[in-house]
Amino acid sequence: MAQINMAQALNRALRDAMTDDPNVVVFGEDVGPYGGVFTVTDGLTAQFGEDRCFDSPLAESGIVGTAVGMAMYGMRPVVEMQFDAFAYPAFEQITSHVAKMRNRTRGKVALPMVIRIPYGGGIGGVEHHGDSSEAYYTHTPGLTVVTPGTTADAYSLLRAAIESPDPVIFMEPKSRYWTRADLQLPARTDPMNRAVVRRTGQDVTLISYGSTVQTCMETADAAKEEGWDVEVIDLRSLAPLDEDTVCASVRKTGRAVVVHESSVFSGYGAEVVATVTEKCFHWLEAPVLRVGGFDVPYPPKDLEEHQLPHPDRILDTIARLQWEDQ
Amino acid sequence: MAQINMAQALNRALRDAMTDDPNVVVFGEDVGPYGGVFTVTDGLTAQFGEDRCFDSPLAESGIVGTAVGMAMYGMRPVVEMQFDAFAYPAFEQITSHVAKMRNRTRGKVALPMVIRIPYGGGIGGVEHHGDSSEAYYTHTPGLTVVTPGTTADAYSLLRAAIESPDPVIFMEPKSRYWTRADLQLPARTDPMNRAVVRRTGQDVTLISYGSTVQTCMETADAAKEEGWDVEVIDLRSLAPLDEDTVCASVRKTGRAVVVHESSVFSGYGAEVVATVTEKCFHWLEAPVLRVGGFDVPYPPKDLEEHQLPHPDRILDTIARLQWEDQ
Amino acid sequence: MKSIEASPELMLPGRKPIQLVDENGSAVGDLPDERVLRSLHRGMVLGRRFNRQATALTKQGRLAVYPSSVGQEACEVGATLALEDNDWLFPTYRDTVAVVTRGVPAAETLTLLRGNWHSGYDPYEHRVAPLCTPLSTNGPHAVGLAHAARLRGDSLAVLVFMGDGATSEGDAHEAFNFAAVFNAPVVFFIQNNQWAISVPLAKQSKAPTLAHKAIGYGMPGHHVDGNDAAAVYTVVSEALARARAGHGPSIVEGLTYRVDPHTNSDDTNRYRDPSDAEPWRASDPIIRFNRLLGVDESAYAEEADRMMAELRAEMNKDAHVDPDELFEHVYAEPTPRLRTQRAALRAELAADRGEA
Amino acid sequence: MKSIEASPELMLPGRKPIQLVDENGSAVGDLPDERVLRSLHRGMVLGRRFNRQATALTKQGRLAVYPSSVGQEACEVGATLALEDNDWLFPTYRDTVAVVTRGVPAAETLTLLRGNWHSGYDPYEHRVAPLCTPLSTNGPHAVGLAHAARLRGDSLAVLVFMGDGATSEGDAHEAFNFAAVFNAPVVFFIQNNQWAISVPLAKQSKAPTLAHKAIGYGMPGHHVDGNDAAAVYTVVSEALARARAGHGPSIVEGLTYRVDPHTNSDDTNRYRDPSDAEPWRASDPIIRFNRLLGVDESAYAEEADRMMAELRAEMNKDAHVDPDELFEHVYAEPTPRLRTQRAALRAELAADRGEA
Ligand SMILES: Cc1ncc(C[n+]2csc(CCOP(=O)(O)OP(=O)(O)O)c2C)c(N)n1
Ligand SMILES: Cc1ncc(C[n+]2csc(CCOP(=O)(O)OP(=O)(O)O)c2C)c(N)n1
Ligand SMILES: [Mg+2]
Ligand SMILES: [Mg+2]
Repeated sequence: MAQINMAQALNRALRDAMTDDPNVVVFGEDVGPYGGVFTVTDGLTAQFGEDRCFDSPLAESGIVGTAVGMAMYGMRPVVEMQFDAFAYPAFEQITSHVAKMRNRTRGKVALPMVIRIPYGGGIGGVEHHGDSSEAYYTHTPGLTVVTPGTTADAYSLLRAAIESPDPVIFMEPKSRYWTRADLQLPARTDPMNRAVVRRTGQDVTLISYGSTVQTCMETADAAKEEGWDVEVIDLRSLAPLDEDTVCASVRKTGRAVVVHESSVFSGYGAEVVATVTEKCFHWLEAPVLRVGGFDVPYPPKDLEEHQLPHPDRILDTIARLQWEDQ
Repeated sequence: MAQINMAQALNRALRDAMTDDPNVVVFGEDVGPYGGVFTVTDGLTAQFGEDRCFDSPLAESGIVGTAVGMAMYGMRPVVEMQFDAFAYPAFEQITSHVAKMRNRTRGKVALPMVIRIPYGGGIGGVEHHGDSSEAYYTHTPGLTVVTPGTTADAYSLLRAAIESPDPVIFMEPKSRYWTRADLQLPARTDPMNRAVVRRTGQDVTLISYGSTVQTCMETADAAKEEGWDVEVIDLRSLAPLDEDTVCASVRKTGRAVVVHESSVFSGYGAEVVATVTEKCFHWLEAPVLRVGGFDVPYPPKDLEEHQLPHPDRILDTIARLQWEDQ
Repeated sequence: MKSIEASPELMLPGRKPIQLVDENGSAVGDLPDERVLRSLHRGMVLGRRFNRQATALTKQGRLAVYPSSVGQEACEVGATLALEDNDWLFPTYRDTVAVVTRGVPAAETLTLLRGNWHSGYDPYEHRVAPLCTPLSTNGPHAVGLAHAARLRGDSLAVLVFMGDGATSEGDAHEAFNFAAVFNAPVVFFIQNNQWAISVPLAKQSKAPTLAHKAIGYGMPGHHVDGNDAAAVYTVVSEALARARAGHGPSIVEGLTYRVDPHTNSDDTNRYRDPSDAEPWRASDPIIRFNRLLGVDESAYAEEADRMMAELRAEMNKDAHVDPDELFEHVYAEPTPRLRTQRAALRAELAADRGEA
Repeated sequence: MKSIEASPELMLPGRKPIQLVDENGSAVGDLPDERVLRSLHRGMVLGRRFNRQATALTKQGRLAVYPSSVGQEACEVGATLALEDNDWLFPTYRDTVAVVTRGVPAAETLTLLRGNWHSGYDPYEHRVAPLCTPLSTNGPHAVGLAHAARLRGDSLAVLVFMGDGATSEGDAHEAFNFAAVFNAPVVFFIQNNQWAISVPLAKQSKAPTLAHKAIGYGMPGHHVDGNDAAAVYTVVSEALARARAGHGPSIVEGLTYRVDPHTNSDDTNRYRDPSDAEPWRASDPIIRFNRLLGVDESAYAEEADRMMAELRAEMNKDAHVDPDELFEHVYAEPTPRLRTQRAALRAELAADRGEA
């Protein structure tokens, strides 16, 4: 088994997809010879040539819009937004075209394309380099939104996203790019639209995705000492949400906390709470709570430790789940 | 009392604000001599001159970005996005600058500006003319998001939004522009950040805003026949959310349904559900449910009757609130 | 001959709009052959009738809204007929006449504006993208399709329509620049009808002409009399040929005028004097061609009557859309949640019908 | 004299970049007066030292990241010194030398890059907007401020910096166009350092020069040797004066070179040959001025040493930010929810300190 990190797994996924399907093309800002600011596209131009992996002018709306046209012609473009906040210029193309093309043409025009967005904080970046923007996309019908929480999923989900007949927003937890795992690639994990139980437990379910899956696993370890047997779910797919897996767990444990980096207010966690509450109301011992970023713009480096969910804060929240009722 | 409609009330609010404060300027697409596609800026150029109300080139990011610069210089710009989906090109300016300027400058630079966005469907518009985009803004810390459900509030909330020291996203329910009310202006209603109980009831709380407040009022009438005494809350301010008013009601009734036009998945209603569930868990007889648009791109005219919440669908949802348990 | 890269001034448009047929219908330059002139004339006559018919349909409540291109038919038809079979067309909401000229059935073209679905035709059948409403967003799409074709080695060119107002949007700029940098086979046809709803060109741009934008991207810009179908056809044909031959994109600005209101629901009296339109009515592209060819609209009256009768018949049919369709096309397969929602709506409708 | 509107070709830049001092330090045009030349020289020397010092601070872990402008000091200093007191400056993340030249204390300028807060100075104090990271988004801000000033009748001009890469963004285009249409007193200074991270100018634009974009908006475009501080100063001064006098905006392109990596964490070997930088090192703006003025950097050594010592002292201080500040500036008044969150964080931190 080789030790590889998430950035390498993503790179390998692109490489394998490009090898398997000549319609897969990669482009964006600095993804060519440079290999991307996070090295995810490293070596692709050298291996596949300038026609398959290339730099574009610096304009995100242009990048996404161009990808739309290429997908209309039968290609499978995979584009990179350099950082989360730099996908915002492409918001109109994403919401008004990428998400809607199949529907507006009554199924005639499919857009099999992937928009890769490194997201989240924890890397000491300056402003606009730490946003968690997933909720903007999950609220947009027509988009599939996925994010890997593990290195193995990074490979597998990206392959699946590229193979999907629908456009996929692929959120990459940038603080986990360098997380290493023992992994023999190629290897596929579960289907793209399925959540996965990463750790089983009886007392409470932590529901998370992307960068905070690992945080929840650490929390589960720590929780043992407090006497809580914690189950951890990695959603993997945010839209659609795998309600069955989530609800099966919560019905078992009766308690749940949703954990993500993003600001809590009107964030994706609210959907998880609302769905779980609706579907599992009679099984709930306590309200489903959320742990996420404060409702503030993503803070500067020196303050980000406070913004990001950490095991202590999650444990404190678990402690609020009406245990005294039992 | 004069009979005036919501568009007229908004027009009057702009007029009065411009009269009271020479720093208030209005601009955007077709807001000058034309008076706006919904007549909201009718007559302002004639009354205040081209320097106070003017047409800009056709570019929403430019409009919002220009307003940022004007606000930095001490003006209070009020800009119009012609339709909901045409605010998307301005998304980067809104999320990365409008929402963040005060925070990034540690309070040194305030941006007292208003972005008016006619939103929602029900007017038989073609694609991109019926989006409900409020959730994109409510999830963005630094923005205040308000929407009037009544003609009186249209006037009062817009005045308050213009007077606010913070940037306000002002969502105008376009299907209600022509709703008439007996109204003597100027007249102020409740403070901008407060929700209002539009109708008191004992059995169940309908929580809504904008265009569907009226729908909920109609539902409440119809519910009487089914034996339900319905309380209706008009949120008015989506961000911040007036938890106190909402929770006081739900603690009383023990049941609630959130109603909005927007697609339900990952929408604003999820936040209301999550907040209410967390704060009122022990008072709830049933899960808080949501009635909203299906999770599809806003449909063409011929299908929009199915997409929009209507009293029957809300009644059906009320019926699902575990009444048998009582 | 100087290469255009070595002599950037060759990218600038000429001092005056290119004209081949003047207002009196006299040839003032090298005309395309007779066969082409006749199809331009025919297309414009049918296009005008289509415009009139569609506007009438709005009054009869059979169309929700119609943005007419009356007065702009030389642009709509001239540019579109310059396309070869393999080429693609990316229209805006106003370019229904172009779409019909390309061969899309009239009723299918109007689906969006009728309100039964968003887009009514199969884009692959006639190589016509859906009518595009968010301004200038079709620009990058056109570039992408053109670039994909070039990468595949397919010989084709792409024609994309934009209004004068749309050139102000960021996406127009990004499309121009991507096309130039990628050397993509695209022709940007800017239909300058001098109004963006109520906003006149002078409040939209201070450029000497919109074609002067081209040099800022390193491509040629042409300024054409947009009421002269022969000039539009010729200049766009050359630009498309250049693109197909691998020499890159161009901008062609057709100077014309929006004679009708923005749409049927617009009232021009709120922002322009009726006299503003007078000079443009006088330079009507059809009258010019009547004079040039010595035949008038009646030459195509029968064909037009037939086409309009067919269109009316189509539009008078009830266009019932199955509510299930709400959920069918959002993804390749409806998600579980969409299936649940579909079931709920079906149940609701069944109950309404008293079936529950 | 022909008016620029009547003769659009006057909006085009000249065939060669404007130069007043050549690579050998010889005057080849009308120079600004001696006092100005000396302040340009001084500013560049201090700026270079600041660049070097800031890069060193990243190695010492006192700065999170630094985008150096080594080699670009003639642009940074020349354009900024052209500003009058009332004028405003809108910099990008790379323009810390410009900001320092404008008078903002060095440590305050670096707050963003240090990571203790987003922006460290009061924009109103020196009339300098915050360093702007989202590319070209500062363009519309500059236009808005300029337009507001014009509406108020205040006489001032606004200088906004953009990189060559940033010109590709839609916001650059919208800013150019709004400025021209509003006749706003703005000068767009495009600092063309020929790279956008790893992407060379040739992949960014096919324009003959970036200054050729100006004519597409109906404003003048100037192309300047960006390593000649005298030329940059003179051309920007004239453009600002023109703007202040009510004659509208212009684009000035300064042709220079990014000698250092994009930021300290970038590795140029991944995308360019070290030899690429050689010609530009040879045309170093400071050496040129050393020769012109017959004095070298040592003339400002003492002042620079003092400034750098102060900066180091500031940067070595612990810059503790109260976590409460997370919540203080989001709105004029923290919302109830923010107050709750602040209280929760306070409690958490108190517990960590063992106070709970
Ligand atoms: C992004 C966007 N903003 C605003 C609108 C609303 N709108 C529809 S048509 C129009 C005017 C367009 O003018 P122009 O581009 O000149 O085209 P024309 O209508 O004259 O054909 C406007 C503002 C839109 N469709 N898209
Ligand atoms: C909207 C946006 N997209 C992407 C980025 C990431 N990014 C930061 S600097 C840079 C290159 C900018 O090049 P240029 O404008 O030439 O300025 P320079 O760095 O050379 O000074 C990129 C792509 C960004 N900051 N903003
Ligand atoms: Mg127009
Ligand atoms: Mg650069």
